[in-house]
Amino acid sequence: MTTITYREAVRAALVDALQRDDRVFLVGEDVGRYGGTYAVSRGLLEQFGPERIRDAPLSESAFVGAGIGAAIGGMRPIVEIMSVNFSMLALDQIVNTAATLRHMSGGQVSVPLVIRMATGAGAQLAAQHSHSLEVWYAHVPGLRVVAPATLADARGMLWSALQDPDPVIVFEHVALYNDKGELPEGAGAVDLDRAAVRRPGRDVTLITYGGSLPKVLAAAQTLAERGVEAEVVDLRSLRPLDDATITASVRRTHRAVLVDEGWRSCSLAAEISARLMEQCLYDLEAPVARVCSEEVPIPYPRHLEQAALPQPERIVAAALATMGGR
Amino acid sequence: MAEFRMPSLGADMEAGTLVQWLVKPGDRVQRGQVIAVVETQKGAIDVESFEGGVVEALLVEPGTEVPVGTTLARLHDDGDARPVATPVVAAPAATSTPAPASTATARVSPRARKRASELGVDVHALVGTGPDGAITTDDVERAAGSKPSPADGMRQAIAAAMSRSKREIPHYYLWHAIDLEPALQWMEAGNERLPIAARLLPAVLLLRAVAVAVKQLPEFGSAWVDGRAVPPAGIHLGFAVSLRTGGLVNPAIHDCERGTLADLMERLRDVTARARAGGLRASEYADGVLTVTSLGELGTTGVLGVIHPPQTAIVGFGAITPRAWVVGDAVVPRRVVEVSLSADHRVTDGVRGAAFLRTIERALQHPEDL
Amino acid sequence: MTADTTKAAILTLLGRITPDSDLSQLRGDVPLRDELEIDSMDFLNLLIAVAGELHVEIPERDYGKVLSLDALVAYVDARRPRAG
Amino acid sequence: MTTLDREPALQRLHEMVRMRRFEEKTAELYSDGKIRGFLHLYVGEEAIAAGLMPLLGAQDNVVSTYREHGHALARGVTARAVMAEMFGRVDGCSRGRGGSMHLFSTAHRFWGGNAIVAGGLPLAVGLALADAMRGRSAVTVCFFGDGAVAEGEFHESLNLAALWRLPVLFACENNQYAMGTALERYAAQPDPCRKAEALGVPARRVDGMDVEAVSQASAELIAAVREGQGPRFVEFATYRFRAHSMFDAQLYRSKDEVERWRERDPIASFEARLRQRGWIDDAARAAIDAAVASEVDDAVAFADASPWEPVEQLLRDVTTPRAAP
Repeated sequence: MTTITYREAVRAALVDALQRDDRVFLVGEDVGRYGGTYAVSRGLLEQFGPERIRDAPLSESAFVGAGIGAAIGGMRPIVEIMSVNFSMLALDQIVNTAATLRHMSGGQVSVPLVIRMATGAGAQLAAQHSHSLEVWYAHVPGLRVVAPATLADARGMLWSALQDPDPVIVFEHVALYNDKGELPEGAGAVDLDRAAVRRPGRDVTLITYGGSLPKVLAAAQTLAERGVEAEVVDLRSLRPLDDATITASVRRTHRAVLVDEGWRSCSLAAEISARLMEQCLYDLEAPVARVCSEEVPIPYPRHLEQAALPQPERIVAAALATMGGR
Repeated sequence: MAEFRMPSLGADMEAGTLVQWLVKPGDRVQRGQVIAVVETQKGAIDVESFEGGVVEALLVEPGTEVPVGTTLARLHDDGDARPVATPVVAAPAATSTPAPASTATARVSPRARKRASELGVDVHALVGTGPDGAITTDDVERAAGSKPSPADGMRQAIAAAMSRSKREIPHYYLWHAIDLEPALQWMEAGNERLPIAARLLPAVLLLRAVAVAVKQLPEFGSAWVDGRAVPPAGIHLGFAVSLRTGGLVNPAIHDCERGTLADLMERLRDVTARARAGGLRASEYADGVLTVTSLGELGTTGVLGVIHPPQTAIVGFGAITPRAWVVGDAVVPRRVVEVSLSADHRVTDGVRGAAFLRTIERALQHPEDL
Repeated sequence: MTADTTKAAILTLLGRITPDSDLSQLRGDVPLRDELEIDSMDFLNLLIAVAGELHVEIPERDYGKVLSLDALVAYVDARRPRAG
Repeated sequence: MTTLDREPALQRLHEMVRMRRFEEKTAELYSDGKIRGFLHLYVGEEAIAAGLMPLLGAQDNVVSTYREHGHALARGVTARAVMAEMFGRVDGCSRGRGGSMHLFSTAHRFWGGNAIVAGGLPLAVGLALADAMRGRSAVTVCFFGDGAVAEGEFHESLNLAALWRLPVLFACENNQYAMGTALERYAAQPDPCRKAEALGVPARRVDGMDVEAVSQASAELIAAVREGQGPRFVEFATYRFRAHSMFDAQLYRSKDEVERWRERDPIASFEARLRQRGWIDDAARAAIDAAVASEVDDAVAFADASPWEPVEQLLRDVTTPRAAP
């Protein structure tokens, strides 16, 4: 076992991919000389050279589009968009080209491209730098979207994403980069399809993803002390959603609380709630509860930002509410 | 013969208004020549003929609006215009959403509503314990429990408790035959003097005897919680009541060592009647410290019980039957009962168990003191 | 008051004790306890009801003479106070 | 200006007549309702595709726009495949799913039209990047209209190509209008070449109505790009004789302006030049028309007979099927 941070796990994944496949190269703003905004790619320029670690001009549409072009040209590019907040400038290339090319061309061409983006709030960066827009991409057929929340996933998802012949978007929550933990020596590629039960329980299912997982596990601990056994499900894949694991859990506990840092309206939580209604209606003892960000541009001051974001206390309250009088 | 039709001039254009004819019948028309002007939302558009020929007839007057495809004029010679069928694109089948089941006014969880229909329970008669007073499956199953038909929920509950008991509790077993003749004769003599409604049953004597034994050896009333024995708060004995519809409940009768035998008899009758009518409160199930089970006249000679967690002992009474019994140096007929003890070896040992049964026996030898 | 009315009365009382059993099939010559799976508490409650409504109090020593339905009916019918 | 030899010249004429008739047929079919959606015709601009496309090799890449029929035909996609695509039939070059604005043919490295103005420029940069990183001597030609010059992606793409010295030929078909807005009404700086130079990409203007001028300039530019001298920008001054698309009342331009440009019709002017050289007479010209007419009619018959894609296959190709895990 090695003690490692989430950031170092992502870097290890990058080094591993660059060493194993010479078609792989990294392009993005400040990924080279600067070492990456979140220091993920520090040292890679020295190790792999400017051909494969490419600093890009501030032209999200162009370098994401170039990534798409290089992918259909036979490369395996990893495009780093500094954060989801800037991805809106490249949305047209991602949605109208990357996601669409295969179907629209009658199946002639695939786009084996990986796009990594930081996401989420919590660092007082205010509204324009604190978005959580995973659901925008999870809405689009032709894209695969994953959210590594654990060290093992941070280390293991990149290689699997690179093997995928279709575009994969990897969301790395900013609050996770400093997480530290143990990773087995041989830790390698992990599957991208399955959700994971991070904590078994019988009374209520708490479903979440990415940066919210630590808060949900904390809430589950508090609930346990009050005699409520909560099961925690980490989605891992936001598109496609692993309905099987989600519904199996809710069929056991008959109660569900969905925790999503996105805004409530048209959120991922809304989609999962609809699927639970469609597939588990007759197993439900209480309405599916949602704990999402308040519908407000994320404010700068810390106390307001924390008030806007999902917190363990709100998760515990929502879970208890589904238990009713018990 | 060629037809000049109102052209489709845009993805969302359904009709157009003929504004002006640029030709008249008899005129020769070249392919690609503009022969009419059509008004659309976007303004007037020159429309060319894709066929050459001589204008035979103008069928639509300027100023009239016609749907796309309407024949506006006919041309002749210069080859036939091939009528081309426009493809009909199948309209996507409207997905019908199932009509929502009529929802009664009662706030009932979907799972509870389904369970209620399976068990034939009328949800309106129930008080909900779910969120905002909604009726839950537990509520339905508890109510169903009182129904004559055996409730699945109860069976599962019994199964869970019994298997956990066998899994976790190291049972040891002792049994002992007790001569009840003196006690029964004392009781029957008493009953003679009492109105029938106040008559005692042997069960009352047995129950009080067990209470006496628990008072003297309280460890047999202890509960096993979080790895250690917790002494009993009171001598509340669980009394196994079999339900005619199958299944078993063992409500607790409080403070069995207190009050007269007549009081105890009344409490016993009340608990048995309410158990069978499904009217027992949840709390009445919860706080028995030791369970007494008796199969009555229809039972077998003896019964070895399974301890009900978190209790740590159970006493079983077989059927009271006449036996040959040695008294002094004579063998005489006596009404005898086999009493058994199953107990948790983590808390008590066989020696103490034997003392417990002997205490019950001694108590029954002096019914007047019960 | 004939034996039939006594029997009918006793059957109604029995119906209250074992509401869910089908008394029309009841064989008269077999001990009630076996036929209806009633325990000593039910049997005592039956006798209390008989005493209350048919005014015949059966002492414990006579329990043996009223084990079956026919025996019970005959015993009670013989001792019921006759009107007038 | 060097001229073409007789054989290639006649081929270019045939190619331009082929595009012209094909486009006019699609206009007719659109009025009949056989072709739906949007339709942007190449009538008037044929000289660019006819002059440039034959200079490309099989390993070169072509990225186009929604005014792409001429490009696709000149690049080698069959008239049948293009027509069937516009009929929305399964034998179309994109299985009928793309339609007029989304013709694809990986066999010809024709990476599609694009309905997003300038949407193809970053894609072209990427294709060139892959070729450069793999050391392949391929050239990527990226076609776009003058309207695209106003998009952010134009500036980002040219800068990126110049920064990384990538083998891209940015071919701007300047037909004077961005849909209904004349160049001088949307561009403070109306000369796209000056913008390209400012972004580090050498640029030149060429008469887009003269197939020989297009041919010569393209040969020089493609050679420079292929030798690794970095990207080039070429503005082909041209004009579309028909409306922007089928639903355009052309309120933005006068009829006599159209007539002035028609006098420089790329087909008529080139044909006259060949007649002076004695390379073509009425019979040869009629032969071209006949050959083209039969090719176009055959394409329509083929398209009309081609089946619709079954609805059951709606979800096919959204993602790439993988070997079972």
